[in-house]
Amino acid sequence: MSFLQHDVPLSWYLLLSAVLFSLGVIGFLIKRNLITVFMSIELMLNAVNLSFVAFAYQWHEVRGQIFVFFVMMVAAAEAAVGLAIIIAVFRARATLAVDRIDLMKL
Amino acid sequence: MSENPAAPALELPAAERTGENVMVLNMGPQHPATHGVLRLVVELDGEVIVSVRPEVGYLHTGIEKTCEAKFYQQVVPLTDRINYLDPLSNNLCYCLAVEKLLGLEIPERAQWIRVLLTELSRLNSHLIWLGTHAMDIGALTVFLYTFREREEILRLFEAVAGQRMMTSYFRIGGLSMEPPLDWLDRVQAFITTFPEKIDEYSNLLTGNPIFMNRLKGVGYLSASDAIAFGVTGPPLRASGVDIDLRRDMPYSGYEKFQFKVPTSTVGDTWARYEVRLVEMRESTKIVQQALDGMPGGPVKADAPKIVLPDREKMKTEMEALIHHFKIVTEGFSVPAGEVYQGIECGHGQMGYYVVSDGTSKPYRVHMRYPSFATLQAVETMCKGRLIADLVAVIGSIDIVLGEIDR
Amino acid sequence: MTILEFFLWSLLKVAVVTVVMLLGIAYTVLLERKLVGRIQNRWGPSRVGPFGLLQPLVDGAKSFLKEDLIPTAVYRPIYLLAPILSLGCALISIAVVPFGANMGPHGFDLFEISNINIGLLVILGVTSMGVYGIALAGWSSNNKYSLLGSLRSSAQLISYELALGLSLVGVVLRAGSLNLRVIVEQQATLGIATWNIFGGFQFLAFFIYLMAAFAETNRSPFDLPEAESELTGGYHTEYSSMKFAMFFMAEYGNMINVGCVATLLFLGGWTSPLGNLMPPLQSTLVNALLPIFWFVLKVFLFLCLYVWVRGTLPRFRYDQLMNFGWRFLLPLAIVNIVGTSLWLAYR
Amino acid sequence: MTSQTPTISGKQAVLDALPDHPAIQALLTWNPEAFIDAKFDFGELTLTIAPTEIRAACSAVQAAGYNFFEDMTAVDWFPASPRFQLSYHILSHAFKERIRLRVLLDESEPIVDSITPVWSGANFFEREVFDLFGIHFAGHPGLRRIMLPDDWQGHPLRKDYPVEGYR
Amino acid sequence: MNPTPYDWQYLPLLLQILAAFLLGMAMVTASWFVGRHRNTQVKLDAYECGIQAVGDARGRFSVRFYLVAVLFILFDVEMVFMMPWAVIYRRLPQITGSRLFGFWEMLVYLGFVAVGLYYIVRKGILNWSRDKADL
Amino acid sequence: MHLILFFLFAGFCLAGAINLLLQTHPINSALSLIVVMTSLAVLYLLLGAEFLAIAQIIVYAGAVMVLFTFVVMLLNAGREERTLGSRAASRVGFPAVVALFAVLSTILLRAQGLGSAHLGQGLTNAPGQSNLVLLSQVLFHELLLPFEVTSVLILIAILGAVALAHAEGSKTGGSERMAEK
Repeated sequence: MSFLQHDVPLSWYLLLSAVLFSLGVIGFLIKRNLITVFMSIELMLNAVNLSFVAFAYQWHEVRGQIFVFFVMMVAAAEAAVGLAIIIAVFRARATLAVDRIDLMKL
Repeated sequence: MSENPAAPALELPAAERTGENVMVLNMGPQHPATHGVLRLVVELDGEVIVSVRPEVGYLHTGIEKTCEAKFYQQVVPLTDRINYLDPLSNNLCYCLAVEKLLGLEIPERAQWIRVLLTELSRLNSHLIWLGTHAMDIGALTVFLYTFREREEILRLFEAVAGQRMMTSYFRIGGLSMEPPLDWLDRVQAFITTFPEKIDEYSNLLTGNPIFMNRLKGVGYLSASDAIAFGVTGPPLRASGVDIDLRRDMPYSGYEKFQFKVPTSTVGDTWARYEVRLVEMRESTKIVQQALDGMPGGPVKADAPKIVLPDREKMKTEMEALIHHFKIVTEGFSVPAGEVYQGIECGHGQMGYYVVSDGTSKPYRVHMRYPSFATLQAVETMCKGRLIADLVAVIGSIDIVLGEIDR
Repeated sequence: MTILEFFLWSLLKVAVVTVVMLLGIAYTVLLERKLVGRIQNRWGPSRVGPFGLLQPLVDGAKSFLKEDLIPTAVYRPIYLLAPILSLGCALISIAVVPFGANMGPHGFDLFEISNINIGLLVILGVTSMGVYGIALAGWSSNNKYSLLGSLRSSAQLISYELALGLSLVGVVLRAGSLNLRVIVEQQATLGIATWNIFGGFQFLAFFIYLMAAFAETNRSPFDLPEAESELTGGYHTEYSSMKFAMFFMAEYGNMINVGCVATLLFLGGWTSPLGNLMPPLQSTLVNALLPIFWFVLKVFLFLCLYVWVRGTLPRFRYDQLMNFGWRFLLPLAIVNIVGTSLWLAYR
Repeated sequence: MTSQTPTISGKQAVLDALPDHPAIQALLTWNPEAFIDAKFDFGELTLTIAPTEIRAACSAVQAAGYNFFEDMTAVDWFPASPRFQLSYHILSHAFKERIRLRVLLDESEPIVDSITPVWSGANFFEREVFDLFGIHFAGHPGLRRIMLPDDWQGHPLRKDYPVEGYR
Repeated sequence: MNPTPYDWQYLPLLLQILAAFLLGMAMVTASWFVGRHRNTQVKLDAYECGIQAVGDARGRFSVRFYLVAVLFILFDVEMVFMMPWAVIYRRLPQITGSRLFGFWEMLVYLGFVAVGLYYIVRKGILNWSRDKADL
Repeated sequence: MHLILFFLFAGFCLAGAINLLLQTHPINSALSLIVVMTSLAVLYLLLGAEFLAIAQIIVYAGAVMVLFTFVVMLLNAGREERTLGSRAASRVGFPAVVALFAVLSTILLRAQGLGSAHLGQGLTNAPGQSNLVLLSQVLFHELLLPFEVTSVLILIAILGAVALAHAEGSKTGGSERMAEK
């Protein structure tokens, strides 16, 4: 039953966070749909949040968690506005493909 | 046979016409709120109605054509099937039209019983309207309460005609037979308690803020629009046009009865609801008056060549037997001519246009039914409103597909 | 107690509670049919078994035996996922609901699956996940009625979730904890006089909660998503057999959940109306079972309220519903929070 | 016991019997030429109008107070000529009275002006007559079959329509 | 004996979640295998009141639904913020020394949110029946 | 126990993230992201942040992703064409990502002083005590200003989202262009 008592090195959490972040970046680069690109950004945010929580655990510091809380809140606001922009873009271009949205002008 | 060159293809939905973002939704024929097999092609912008196009004909049975192959008397059972919620009004209207052609005088007792039964039939129709309308709005319970009273009315019909819905009780020249002995007492018992029942429905609905909010200001129809579309009956009166054929062009002895014709000037679904509720109370009064002043005498006109003899007579008198035989096998011939008889049924003005060529079968029978015309006003009432209002409007104009498709 | 024992005990609790919950769902359906039947001058189910008691079981069997249609136009994976999500979310909330005093040996909670400090938030979280079942069901069905129904329904659910959540803040303010056990025990001191609904001056919150809960569970008068007179079946138009039954079960499961939460937060949970004033009884068994009786009774009465309302009221129109939620309930909930906090500060 | 109301037929006879009738007055002032015939029978007034003028005639009686279009239909007098008769029933809310406008149509040219510009409620009625009799209405906003499927053959209410359908 | 560690309490919750979803999956699978399959094309068509469906149902929809969702997440965040505040509220006077500290801080917070709500209502976002939905 | 749970949910997390990239239909991607977020919530729980875990579920999985789902439904976003991105992205982006990841992992794996996570250990080192109270104390006392500022942020987000999505002015132009397509 020794595996039940095993601890997890904190670096593993951080590694997971790094992997998720990299996946987010890759998604940001390869996805062609504006919505999915946005989702990749959310993935990156989440990855960073994980490392915050991990560090908060390491240093017994509740502010790390509070920071994650604020990040969540900002992410919510960002999603609201970001998706509104996507809708506005879609309205103007009738497409969500990133390649076709290459003009700044709506 | 001639093709119809003028018939265009189905109209394109507005979405394809204008390129706007419109969703085309089929409501019906298999839809719980369309009271039968009405099909509405609704164009929606979000939940807002852009246009409503009624498509009818799913219940078309060719009754008008069938009538041409029947003896005059045999048409009566067909009429029951048209507005199956108000069967006796159909019977009455047809009988009155043919009697007009024949120039028959109907005994007073028969007239009074006809009025009584027609008013019960109107109550029946209004009860179903109230129940289904409330159910469309989401009030389930009222539906079952109204059906409880409707059941009583149907029992009364059954007692008098042997049939609950397809009564065929009126005959050309009177009634098919004298009602059973205690029947009038049963009607009295029913009609005494009925106003309380109306109060009961009213308690559940009239003061209910949700119900009020669903109906008030919805499905507005102006008086001029109502007249232009040929809307009749409660919807017309709710729009402020004070016309009721029972009072204004009386038939079957309605001039002897005292009743009020409720009107409203608002013209929305709530006004229609209120008008019908008052109409139910007024019908109750008419039934009461008919019971109170019920005259005696025969229930059939004295026209042996047209009216079937009583069973007793037919079995004892040679002449009656011969008449019976001739009426049943050959029918009776009706003088040539054309008549239009309009009456006020539960839904509005019903009219029978009977053309005779002098033989024993009608040359042409055409029925004017209120729902057919009223349906045309749906789009005007619903445009720019929400889809939920469409349901309220359909409920409030009280359509019966049997009478639209015939 | 080792973790293995704990695990096995938990498994047992989960199994028992889930079975009880499923039975509860089945018999809530029966309760509704019987009660609405009585309201409407009918009998309700009365043929299968005594008083129709076996009806739910037969219905369940029937749902399984019905033809399982997957229309060709649907987006299959999500179409199949949606009912699982719906029913799943309906069955989770019960895990944090305590339905009896803590009686277990070794501090083990016999009458609650998991006693956690953020129980209330877990319920809110699970509710917020329930939206997916409905939204995805309608979207994947590729049917206009379904889509309309699901969009309506999801918008309704999320709108009323706010009012629901904010109405609970008053209770949390009073209790100072998100642990449901703490919230209940805090109400137990003087019985009915200290229940949150009366003693805690949370009547307004209870009213908001009640409205929001009716809307959250898609019940009359907020049953627009399945307003059969407008949208035929709403979001589950394209679902048949057990998949349909799962949405149905989810609805009733949510009714029970909402009833449980109302009981815990406003009606004193498992405590009797006399609360701690009632002298403890001698028998351990009675002491263990009496709280369950009170709890079940309160939930039962709450469910009866549901049915009664359904038998009485018509349904809102969509815009009225949204207005009611946003313009009336939400500000009211904020007012309640401000009022409660002010009152607590000066008490 | 039967009683017949007196029948007055012929335009002149009706004019003599009912000189002040508002509908007759309106039609006379409108266009006496197009007002072909009249009949008073069973207490109902029937006014025959020339086929080309029905829309204008409707406007005329509408202006005279016959404000409510109640019904319209057709009768097929098959071997006879003119074959089709269109009957418009128009009600006056003010006079509490109904008149019938009648139009006779030849088989060779079963087309008549639509009265939907006067009463939009005539829409369905005209579609029904078109559907069942094959009479066309010029100027109708959407003349297509209403009762029968769009691909139906023939017009069932015509007297020469085989009752068992086309084989 | 010692009470069980607090974090163990999450284990049964996890089990319950697992059980709920397994049950759901089992039901879907079982009904697929138990139920009969006599499909015909007509049965498998999308339901549209007996008429062949016109167009794709997944048409674009009123943007109003999106706006409701936006408002929801913003207010949801607010609600989540409020929960810890409510938990600590009765202890805040001890911490801060001010009786109304917690009250005022939330009142300011709510004030901003209320301004947002007022703006939404004034802007007519929630008027479903008034104007035609855009997009 | 911690190990098992970590591997299980880290696995879910990674699987979800990879699935997010592989799926072509946005709704599938959104569902994968929901899986990632719920798994992350469990990981937060393992790290003793129970309030954050449930906030993650309520805010991220229950609200933000609902918004995403709504937008996917609203715009009826179909499958995307599978391209490999712009050339600049693949030439510069991928090496950069790989480099970034390599650097990060090297640092993280070699870093000294990082402890290991033990189940049930909260921030206070006192097992059983919720960190909710601690968190609230800091949040509503010491971090008062950031907290109030978030409400301003919410307000601005409301204004922005409404202005962007509800723009009536762009309506005609948009639908015309849509009609052209």
